[in-house]
Amino acid sequence: MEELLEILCELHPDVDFESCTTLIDDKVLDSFDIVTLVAEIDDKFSVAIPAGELVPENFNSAQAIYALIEKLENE
Amino acid sequence: MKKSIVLAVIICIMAIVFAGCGGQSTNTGSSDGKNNEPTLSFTVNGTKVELGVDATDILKSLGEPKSVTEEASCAFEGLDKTYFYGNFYLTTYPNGDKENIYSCWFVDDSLSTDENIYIGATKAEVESAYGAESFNGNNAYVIKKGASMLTIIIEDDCVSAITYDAIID
Amino acid sequence: MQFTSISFLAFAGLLLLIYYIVPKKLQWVILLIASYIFYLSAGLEYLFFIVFTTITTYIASRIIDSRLAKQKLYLAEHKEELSREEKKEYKDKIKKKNQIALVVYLVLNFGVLAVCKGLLIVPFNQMATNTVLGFLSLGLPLGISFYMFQSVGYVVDIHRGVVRAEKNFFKVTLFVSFFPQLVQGPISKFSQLAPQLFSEHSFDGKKLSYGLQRILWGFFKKLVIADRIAAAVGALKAPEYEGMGFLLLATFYAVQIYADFTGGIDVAIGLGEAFGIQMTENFVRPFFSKNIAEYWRRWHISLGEWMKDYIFYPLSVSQPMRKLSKFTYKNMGNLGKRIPVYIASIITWFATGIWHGFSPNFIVWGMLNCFFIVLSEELMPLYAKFHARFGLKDKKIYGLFEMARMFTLMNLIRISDLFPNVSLYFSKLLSLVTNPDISVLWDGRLLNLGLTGLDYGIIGFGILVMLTVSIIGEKKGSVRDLLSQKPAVLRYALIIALLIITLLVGSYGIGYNASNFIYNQF
Amino acid sequence: MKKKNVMGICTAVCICLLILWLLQALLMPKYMSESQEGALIAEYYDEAGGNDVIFIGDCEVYENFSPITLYEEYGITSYIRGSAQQLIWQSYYLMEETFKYETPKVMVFNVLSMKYDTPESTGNLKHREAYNRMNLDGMRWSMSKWNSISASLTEEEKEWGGNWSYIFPILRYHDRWSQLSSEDFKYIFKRDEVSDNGYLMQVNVKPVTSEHVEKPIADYQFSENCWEYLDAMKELCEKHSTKLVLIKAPSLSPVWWDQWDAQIEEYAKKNGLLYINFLDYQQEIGIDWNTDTYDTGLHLNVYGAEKLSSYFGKILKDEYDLEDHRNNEDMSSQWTKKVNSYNERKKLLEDIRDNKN
Repeated sequence: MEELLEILCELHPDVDFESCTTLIDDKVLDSFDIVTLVAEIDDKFSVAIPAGELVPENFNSAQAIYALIEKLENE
Repeated sequence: MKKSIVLAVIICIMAIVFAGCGGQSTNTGSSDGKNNEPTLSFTVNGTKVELGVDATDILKSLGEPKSVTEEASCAFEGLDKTYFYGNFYLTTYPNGDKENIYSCWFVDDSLSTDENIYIGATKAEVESAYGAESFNGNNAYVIKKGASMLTIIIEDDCVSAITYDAIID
Repeated sequence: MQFTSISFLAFAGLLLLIYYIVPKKLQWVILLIASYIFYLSAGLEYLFFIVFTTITTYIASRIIDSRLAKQKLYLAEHKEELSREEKKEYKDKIKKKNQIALVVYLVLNFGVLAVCKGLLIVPFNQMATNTVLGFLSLGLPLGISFYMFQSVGYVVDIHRGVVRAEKNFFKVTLFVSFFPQLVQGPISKFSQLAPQLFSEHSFDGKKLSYGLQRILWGFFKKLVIADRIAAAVGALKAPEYEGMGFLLLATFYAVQIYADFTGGIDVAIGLGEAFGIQMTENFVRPFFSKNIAEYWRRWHISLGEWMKDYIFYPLSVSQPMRKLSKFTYKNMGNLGKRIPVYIASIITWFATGIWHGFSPNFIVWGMLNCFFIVLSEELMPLYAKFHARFGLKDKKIYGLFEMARMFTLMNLIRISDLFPNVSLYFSKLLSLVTNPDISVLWDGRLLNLGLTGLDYGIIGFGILVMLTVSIIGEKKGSVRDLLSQKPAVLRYALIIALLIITLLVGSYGIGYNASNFIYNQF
Repeated sequence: MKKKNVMGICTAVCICLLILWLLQALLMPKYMSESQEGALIAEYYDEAGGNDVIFIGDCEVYENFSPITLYEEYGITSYIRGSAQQLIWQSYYLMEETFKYETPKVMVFNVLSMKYDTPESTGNLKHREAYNRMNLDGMRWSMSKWNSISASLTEEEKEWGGNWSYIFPILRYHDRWSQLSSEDFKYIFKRDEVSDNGYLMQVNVKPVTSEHVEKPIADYQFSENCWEYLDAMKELCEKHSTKLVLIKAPSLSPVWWDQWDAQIEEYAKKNGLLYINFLDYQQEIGIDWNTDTYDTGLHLNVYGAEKLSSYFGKILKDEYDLEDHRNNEDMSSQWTKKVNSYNERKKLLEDIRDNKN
């Protein structure tokens, strides 16, 4: 989870990722950020997130992203 | 891993390359001008009379007409004018403050078309000049060129009338 | 059948009546019949295409969906005895089969589109194209890009397991051909539109009045503003207008396109609302955006979403792109992180440009947009430093400056729509500097663009009305909600006023192109 | 609450319709001072009834015949249902509508419109649309009006609203809001009479300068479409046991070819109808082309019309022994008023003409 937060902070240092739950809805993360994020997750967690999963529910909060990673890991 | 996803996406793009349709309906009404293909014309002692064009200088070079009459349909006054020059008639229609040539027709055999067909010429001469396909199957040859039309009326095997018309939409 | 034609109004009115009389179970059937009546009014020869797309969509969706269902069942039964690898391998097998079905579906649909555009054949044999085109006697079928994209989105969603396939063939037909969105979109997602399309709608006065108000608002923008200023846009395209004349063209075109496109969408969405169906918004006051990314989140949203979901994302998470990003991460450091995204973005914008029209100027349009998006992304840190020092960020003036800058930039990019000859477009852009020709504003040339002083006044009034409504909308949310809280008398007065203005002042009907019409001589 | 706002909506809708109706009345052209031909059709309805002869046709009837002269000299009561460039189907449906109001003894139809088989064949389509409005807007609503509209629409009109713009004329005239004049406000509901029983008086004199000529055409046959409407008129009159008289007014333009004349003559003989081509009787009528026309021979002025009417009145009287209404009281009181207003108008127009030049 920490690793994930580290990646997110690198993208947007000024955002408090622990608490924020509307990353997509409030347009904190735009499509560019998501793609970079997916690439970094692929690099660090070696988990390939398919395009179908790039929906707001999965990316609205750090916890949601982490849950997605875990789901894909043990699939 | 998922080679075919990429394949699908590439096809998607390739297909969109062909999709090409304007989403926004832009009716900017860009009229790329009338079809400016030249129209039919004939020459009378040196003056080239062209159909559908501005008549001012043609009328000037034709000189004084023998008579001018105004034809108006019911509610409008002084619209189409008919000029008589002795061996042919010429009518004009108003176009803004100017007037354009609308139609011409010969009265006698002193004038002939550019393909030198004159009143009294034989049907065969007409056919050789304009080809059989322009025959309307009844009693006239109709030749179209640009926004104009030449009608050669045949009566018992020889030309009885020659008329030029401008086609205005 | 044009949205702004009287027969369309009569058609919609009658349909509304039947819709709320007929038993609720049949409501979606009525919509389906109406959609096909609407479609047939555009011409019989186009029927082939929409039916073809509907059938292929239905078949593809059922095949892919049934395989996924079988897969889920199979995995559930043999949950214990299968190891993870076996499960993965089984799933990959199914996925492979589905992908082939998806590819076949895409090639079939877009292949047919290519034939109708006559592009595939042109390189091989000119005569063949003419015969085929002659035979099909086609321009582009009505709304093909909208219903095709919507269908593709549906099938891909099923492939991704996001949505389950609709079993009833006619319900799928309705989803593909729902008539309000046929002409200009919006491109809807199955999960958002379908439930509303097939559910039962009891008569709701509020929804109906909201819908009608929005339709009227669409008509006002289209007839009073868009169609009136169209004459000036056409005239300003002439070669002699450079510099300020060109800037005027860009601005007039912006007004026309905004009023025409959002007006059309208002009519479509308003119609949907009248039937109790809420379609996605396609515009959210785009001219208030401060940067280009925000602009493309407010202008033609449904197309942007479609391109993002079905081109940009699949592209950027695809296999080769992953390899590329691994490579660039290693030896280009920070910049390397953004290369793959920029490549994906370029391809997507290339596709969006082509979607607008298969000619060079639309490709240039796409690339310009992409360039400025990437530029603003790269300049982000620079802006941050600038704002840290000057702290203008939250000042109102700066916000207005940003909006003005964005408005002008997008106008100058959008105007490329009107210049198929790209070099002419760029020379015109250059002329802003080389030949400003500011005098066009006051030397009377404005009056021989086909618009009288009165017309300019009306357009000005129209823009003012649009601006006030947008500002209220931006600040207080839905204008119609606000209006519904006001006393009824005021609301009715406003609606009647808008109706009368649109009816009287709208530029429609025969009076508008009869130059020396008798009554003008009165 | 529900009932109250339903009430609110209804009143709002009624107010809106009322405003739109008022605006439409205001925006419709009034034809009181210019293009007076546009007002002719609507004037008939208050005068309907008691006419022995009804004239149907275009400007060749409403400019060349004077019902007042027919009454003064022969006691024949007549009305001209003419309008600008009235096409043959419009004439037929107008005749059909007239029979709903009265059954004249004689219907007189001017056959010039046989030369136009479609709206487009009249040449200038902008004017054609204007003529359609003049012919149709004045008619009261009936099946005849609906059929006449559908038969008359030009391609352009079909594209821009078609029948709708006749059902709701505001759709057509909405852009006149910026051209309204005092006339529009003064005549919003009532209209003055511009004609005398359908005759649009012209007092100016503009002699014929030279002979009117038109280019020869290849095919002089009238179109099937026109023959069908002529047949329909014949049957319609037979049904109401009214005599149909075909005439060709003595206007010198547009040219009335002999081949056309022959076809009508043959048709009249075959169907036992009276056909008079007044062009052949110019001397008998006594037309003097230096004094009796206001536009170099295209139409007669009031002096020519009176001569033509007295000539034609005699034929009508002898042929169909029409009753002389001058001696029955109820008729004559009404008609003396018409004669007086005719003379007043004549005097007024002559004064305007004389002190103008």
